[in-house]
Amino acid sequence: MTSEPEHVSGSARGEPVGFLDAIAEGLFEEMEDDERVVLLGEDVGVYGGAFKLTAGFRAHFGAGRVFDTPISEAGFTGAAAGAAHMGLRPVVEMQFMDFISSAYNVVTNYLATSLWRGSGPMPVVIRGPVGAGARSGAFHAQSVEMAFFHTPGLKIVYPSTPRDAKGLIKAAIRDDNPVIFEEHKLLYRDPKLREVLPSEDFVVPIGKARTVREGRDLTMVTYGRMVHLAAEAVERLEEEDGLDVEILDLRTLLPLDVEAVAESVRRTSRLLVVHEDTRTGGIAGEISMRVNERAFEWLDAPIARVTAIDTPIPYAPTLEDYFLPQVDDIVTAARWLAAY
Amino acid sequence: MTSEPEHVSGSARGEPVGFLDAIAEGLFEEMEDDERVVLLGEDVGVYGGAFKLTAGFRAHFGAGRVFDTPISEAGFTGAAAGAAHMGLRPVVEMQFMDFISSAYNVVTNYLATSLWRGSGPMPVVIRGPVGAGARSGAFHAQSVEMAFFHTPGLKIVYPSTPRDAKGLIKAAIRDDNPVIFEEHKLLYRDPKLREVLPSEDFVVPIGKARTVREGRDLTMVTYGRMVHLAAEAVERLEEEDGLDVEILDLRTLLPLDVEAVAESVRRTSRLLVVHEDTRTGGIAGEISMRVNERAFEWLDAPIARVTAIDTPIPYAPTLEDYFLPQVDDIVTAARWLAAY
Amino acid sequence: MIRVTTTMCSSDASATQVTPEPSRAQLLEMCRLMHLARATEERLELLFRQGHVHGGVYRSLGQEGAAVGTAFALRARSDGTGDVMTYLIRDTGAIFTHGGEPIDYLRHYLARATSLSRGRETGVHFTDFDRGLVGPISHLGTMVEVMAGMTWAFRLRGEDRVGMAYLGDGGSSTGEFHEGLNFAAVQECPMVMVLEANGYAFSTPTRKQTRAKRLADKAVGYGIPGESVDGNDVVACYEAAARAVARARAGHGASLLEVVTYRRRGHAQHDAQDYVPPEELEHWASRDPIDLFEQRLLSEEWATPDELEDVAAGARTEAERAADEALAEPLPEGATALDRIYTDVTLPRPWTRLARPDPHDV
Amino acid sequence: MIRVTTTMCSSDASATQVTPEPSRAQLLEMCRLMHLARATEERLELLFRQGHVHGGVYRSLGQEGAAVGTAFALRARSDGTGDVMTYLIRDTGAIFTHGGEPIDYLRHYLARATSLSRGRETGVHFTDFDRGLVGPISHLGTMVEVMAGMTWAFRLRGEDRVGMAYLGDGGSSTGEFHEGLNFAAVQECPMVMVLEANGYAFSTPTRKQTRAKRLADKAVGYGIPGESVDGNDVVACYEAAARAVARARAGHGASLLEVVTYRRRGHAQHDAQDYVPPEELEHWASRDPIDLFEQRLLSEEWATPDELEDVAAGARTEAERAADEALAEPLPEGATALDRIYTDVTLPRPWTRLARPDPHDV
Ligand SMILES: Cc1ncc(C[n+]2csc(CCOP(=O)(O)OP(=O)(O)O)c2C)c(N)n1
Ligand SMILES: Cc1ncc(C[n+]2csc(CCOP(=O)(O)OP(=O)(O)O)c2C)c(N)n1
Ligand SMILES: [Mg+2]
Ligand SMILES: [Mg+2]
Repeated sequence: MTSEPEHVSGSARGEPVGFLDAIAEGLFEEMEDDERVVLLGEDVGVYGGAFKLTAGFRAHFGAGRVFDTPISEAGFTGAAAGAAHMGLRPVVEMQFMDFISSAYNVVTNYLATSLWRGSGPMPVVIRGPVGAGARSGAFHAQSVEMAFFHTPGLKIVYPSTPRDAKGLIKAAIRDDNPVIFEEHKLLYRDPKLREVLPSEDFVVPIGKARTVREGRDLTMVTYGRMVHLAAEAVERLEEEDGLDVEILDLRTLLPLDVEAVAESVRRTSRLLVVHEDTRTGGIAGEISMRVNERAFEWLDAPIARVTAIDTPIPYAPTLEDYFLPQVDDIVTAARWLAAY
Repeated sequence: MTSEPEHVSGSARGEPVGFLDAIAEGLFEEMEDDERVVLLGEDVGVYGGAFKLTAGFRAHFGAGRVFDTPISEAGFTGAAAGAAHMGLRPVVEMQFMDFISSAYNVVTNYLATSLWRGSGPMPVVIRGPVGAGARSGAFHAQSVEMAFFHTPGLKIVYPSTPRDAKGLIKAAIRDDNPVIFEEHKLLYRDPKLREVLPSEDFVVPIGKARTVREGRDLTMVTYGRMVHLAAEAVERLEEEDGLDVEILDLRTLLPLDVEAVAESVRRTSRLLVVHEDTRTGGIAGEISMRVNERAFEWLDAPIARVTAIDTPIPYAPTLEDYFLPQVDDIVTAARWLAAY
Repeated sequence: MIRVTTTMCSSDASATQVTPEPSRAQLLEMCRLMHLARATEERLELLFRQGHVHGGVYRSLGQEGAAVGTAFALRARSDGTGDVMTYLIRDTGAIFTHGGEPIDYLRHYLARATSLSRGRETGVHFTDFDRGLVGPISHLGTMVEVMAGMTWAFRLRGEDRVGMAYLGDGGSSTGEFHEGLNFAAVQECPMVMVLEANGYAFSTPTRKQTRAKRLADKAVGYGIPGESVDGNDVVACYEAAARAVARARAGHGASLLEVVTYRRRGHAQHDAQDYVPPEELEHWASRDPIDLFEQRLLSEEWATPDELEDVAAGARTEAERAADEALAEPLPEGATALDRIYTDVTLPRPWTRLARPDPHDV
Repeated sequence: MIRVTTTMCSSDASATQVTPEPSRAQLLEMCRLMHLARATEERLELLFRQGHVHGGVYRSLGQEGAAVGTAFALRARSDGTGDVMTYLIRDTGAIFTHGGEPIDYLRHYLARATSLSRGRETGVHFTDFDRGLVGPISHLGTMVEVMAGMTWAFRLRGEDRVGMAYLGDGGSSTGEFHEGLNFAAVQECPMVMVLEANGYAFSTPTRKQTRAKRLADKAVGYGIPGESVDGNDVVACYEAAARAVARARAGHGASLLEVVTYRRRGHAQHDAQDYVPPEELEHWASRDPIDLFEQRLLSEEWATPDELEDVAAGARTEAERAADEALAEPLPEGATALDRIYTDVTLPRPWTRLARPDPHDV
């Protein structure tokens, strides 16, 4: 057992940490605290994962608790479920979350239903990189939330800051339900996100949205990388239009923190949902339905959304930029809503 | 080559046909007309499919065009895609649509993206029984639409009457895009649904909703088996409350016929969505969003929904009845909306 | 006693230990378990015909020897420390052998509130971790992965427990079988993969399922030992399984065991089996595993006709009693459908069923 | 010339015909194709370092013999009537052998509007049905199913066309490999499954991927012929592939061919390969397939040093020109992202990008 890897001790040293390191810290701490936590996936061991998030973990925790699997997303996710039955708390890495599609059956039909079927709790976390913008094409950049949002029994977490990422990965590992944990790869090493985190143990509760910024004129609900684009848009809206926009970061997508959204809408009367994921069947739909159910009377304008277009994710920079929601789109949508 | 099986010639004889026979007729006619149409799946050949829908097809069309596959949903769906590349037009049967989860990767990442990737059209139909109510539990009764609704490139069809089922399966087979075709097993042999169909060739266009009943007070949007429950509820609402309710049967879920819904809501100002599928992430969300975008000003009440509860599908009759939306639920919801 | 044994690719022959011969008591117990499986299924079939069972009913007629013999090689405990097993619809005998009881089996089919899934799940989809019984989902192949993971946990913690997973000829065509067994092989998990070659998957004969001559051939590609055994010979099944279990327990990893048997009924109750040549059915009826075993028990003078009569009668009585008891129990309350989706999140009642219906509240 | 040949389970030995020896012209063409693959990849790597390629770049250094030799056994046509092939990131040589051109390869990596996917897809994910080239998706294993279906269509229509699918040691652990190959085996599809045993899947060595000693062992479980060949011997690869292709074309179904080779670079550009023992790299560098082949061409006096020099130089020039040409071409217009999602449904522009933004309109 070697000493701990450099990148998991930033917070202990009081240094600001980035998004990837924050997740590594959370994972490392939970593995230190609870030997039932094990880590498996393609190349997570010797190599330390495609993004080096778990570099040094194998040397520290041993080959039993951190190990490289064959290329079998269903196989190792199902194995994680079996290990959970026997008392372990596996963390599964998808090298890219796009490959979870190969494990769709076991995730939705086995893991998600375990408690319901009487086969007990299912403390498995499935984590990995998601998201577009890195010119990685249709199969290394997907958002996977809507493939699973319709599956009762699952939780889906999608943080946007190092603090939330660390607090939520720790909460996810301690959770007795299967959790899908999405990490936007463009946030991993974004220097602007670095922040000093508490040096003591903390978790961020699953199921609670975060108010990024309070505002009176309009509610913007978003998550993941789009939180940062929304913040940029809101700055412009403030400067150029004098608008006071509230931003909510959902952080957890399932279960959805509806009350936080409804409460905000009851104050601002206008709602814009922004998501990186494609449009039709995106989470804006469920949010719209829930706000209708709970805050219809407060709405002074239609609920609007800014999303990716309804296509696979293209590779060429020109196409990918066209595909993705941009700050300009958010500004335009907010102006339209505010003027409604 | 034997003569045609009894159950595919009802319409030719001018007899009323049921839901299952209507689909069989459509499939049979397309196979007669176009020898590129082939049929594969578990037990579809010698046995004629778990529900006997394709009984006699193998004897008639030969073992080359109708054949039994190993238990490999991904394998034979991927093979269908390959056959489509080479000019065939495969129809894939899922013995129960629940098993399409095992083919989730190939459907969403391969079939759905083929045209977009430059690998050409993908004339594959994936059809099979869906739906709860037959006491068949969590894995033989699922609705699969929302697993695929978020995937650009796919079409999703879900008929509720023999006429639509026949016209739509024929349209699906002629379509150059991959189509998921859901058949509610409780409709298969429901004698109340039997109807006389045109004896000549006809199709029902994919992508168009059908007005089941016109009305002024409220729009009810639904599909599949729920169309019949909605109709029952609407009769009661008319008799007991004097309400005049419009019912729209979506028939195609993707692409969604938004304009039909919006147009109706602009007349009735009230919208209730009814679906058998579970609640969170159900299609009511996207409908709500679209109606917000297009007809917000016309809404006099919040959009409401009646759906299954957010759980897997339970086996015990008491539980399954609790799980499913019932006529009473629809009546209650409509009354609440009308009184709003 | 015919035994088809083709051990292939056994990379650690040393591990193939000599298995102790079963005792007379054990032989009689196997006989009882086979009768119990058959009698319970017959009772179930009756309940089905009387309209008490709502879902599908599956029979293992002719496969009781394979199920009981293989499971008999496991260590059954009721305190959660024994070997573990995951089974399918035709493993009634294995379930009972590993400690499951007819009453739980019948309650489950009958969707009783008292059943292990509280009426939620169909057929044999029930779990009893204390006894090491892990219920499947319907999707074939998934449980191979799950069992690989369960036994991987044993290996990690240095426990000397073993896991057995059952799957059919049809199920072995699934990708999840491949991924699960490969995981177990590479990770040297203490797992025994039993493949039940019973001639058909629903209506599909095995030659349309695989081109391999024997399912045991599938072991080669995973680099694990594979063996094929006469599945209608309960003792041969026991012995072969005991070898595989011993190998697993000794730390030599996973193996594959093919039991060659035959499904003498249709896939489920509604299947008239008209795709099956009658001679085939007759042939296999003449090789009934209970008959064969009883003949041997008698000819080897391990049991008297009276003893065997008692065993069979005892099994019938137990099945009878269990059926009566289960039948008298209630179905679950509808609203219990809402609980245990998450360990920590409560589902609301549907808004249309509230005393004062209001969608705001859900 | 080392040849590791372990034909197993060949159920139709009769089909193993004598393959004609390649002619001198064919040998020189193989040599040219190997050089062309290497030169084009080197040029690609340079473009990557210069910042022109946005996605990942993969090298097949050391595997050119396996790719070219196997593909050389196919019937290449450019009118859509030839054999078909689906390949992966390390099959540059196979692509070129089957009629693909460096310009199309580079355009694709460069995301040019002129590329076969019009800039939509990454790396080698391009399709050219006229040439029988079918581009993969990233998910490993899926293409095995697709190729099974393509070749199944040939069989159904009685065409004498053959399909070849490439996959790595890692890819053969996927369930889709299993389901696809099993389909091809049972349906006797005219398909050749080439498994590229190159030592690693990303950082994972093959022993952590499978416990089988040879990937060719995997054929047994599918009841098809399996052969293992020295992948750094282009002629041996050609001959083994030609046998499998002949078998397929003669109607004897699918086979599996393992080419034993080595990935001499990291998985992609960013991979420093620090998990690889340096001796291993040295050993395989000394077995470079181009070097080995050229030595043989010279020693057997099939070519002169000058001829070989010309071949190599010609390949470099072609790669050079293709790179210059592709580089000068434009990226696609952003709004073209909206087309060809469906054959018959048009996508609207995002409402926020309309001249008068309005969500009603979309
Ligand atoms: C992935 C999957 N596809 C389809 C089915 C439907 N199905 C249930 S049992 C069965 C046949 C199983 O055959 P086999 O594995 O040989 O088991 P046996 O019934 O013979 O015991 C099929 C096709 C399923 N359960 N899972
Ligand atoms: C289903 C799936 N899981 C994970 C990946 C990510 N991935 C891409 S290449 C690769 C390694 C492939 O190894 P191998 O099949 O041996 O091919 P090689 O790179 O050695 O040619 C992995 C894990 C993938 N493409 N598909
Ligand atoms: Mg079987
Ligand atoms: Mg490899």
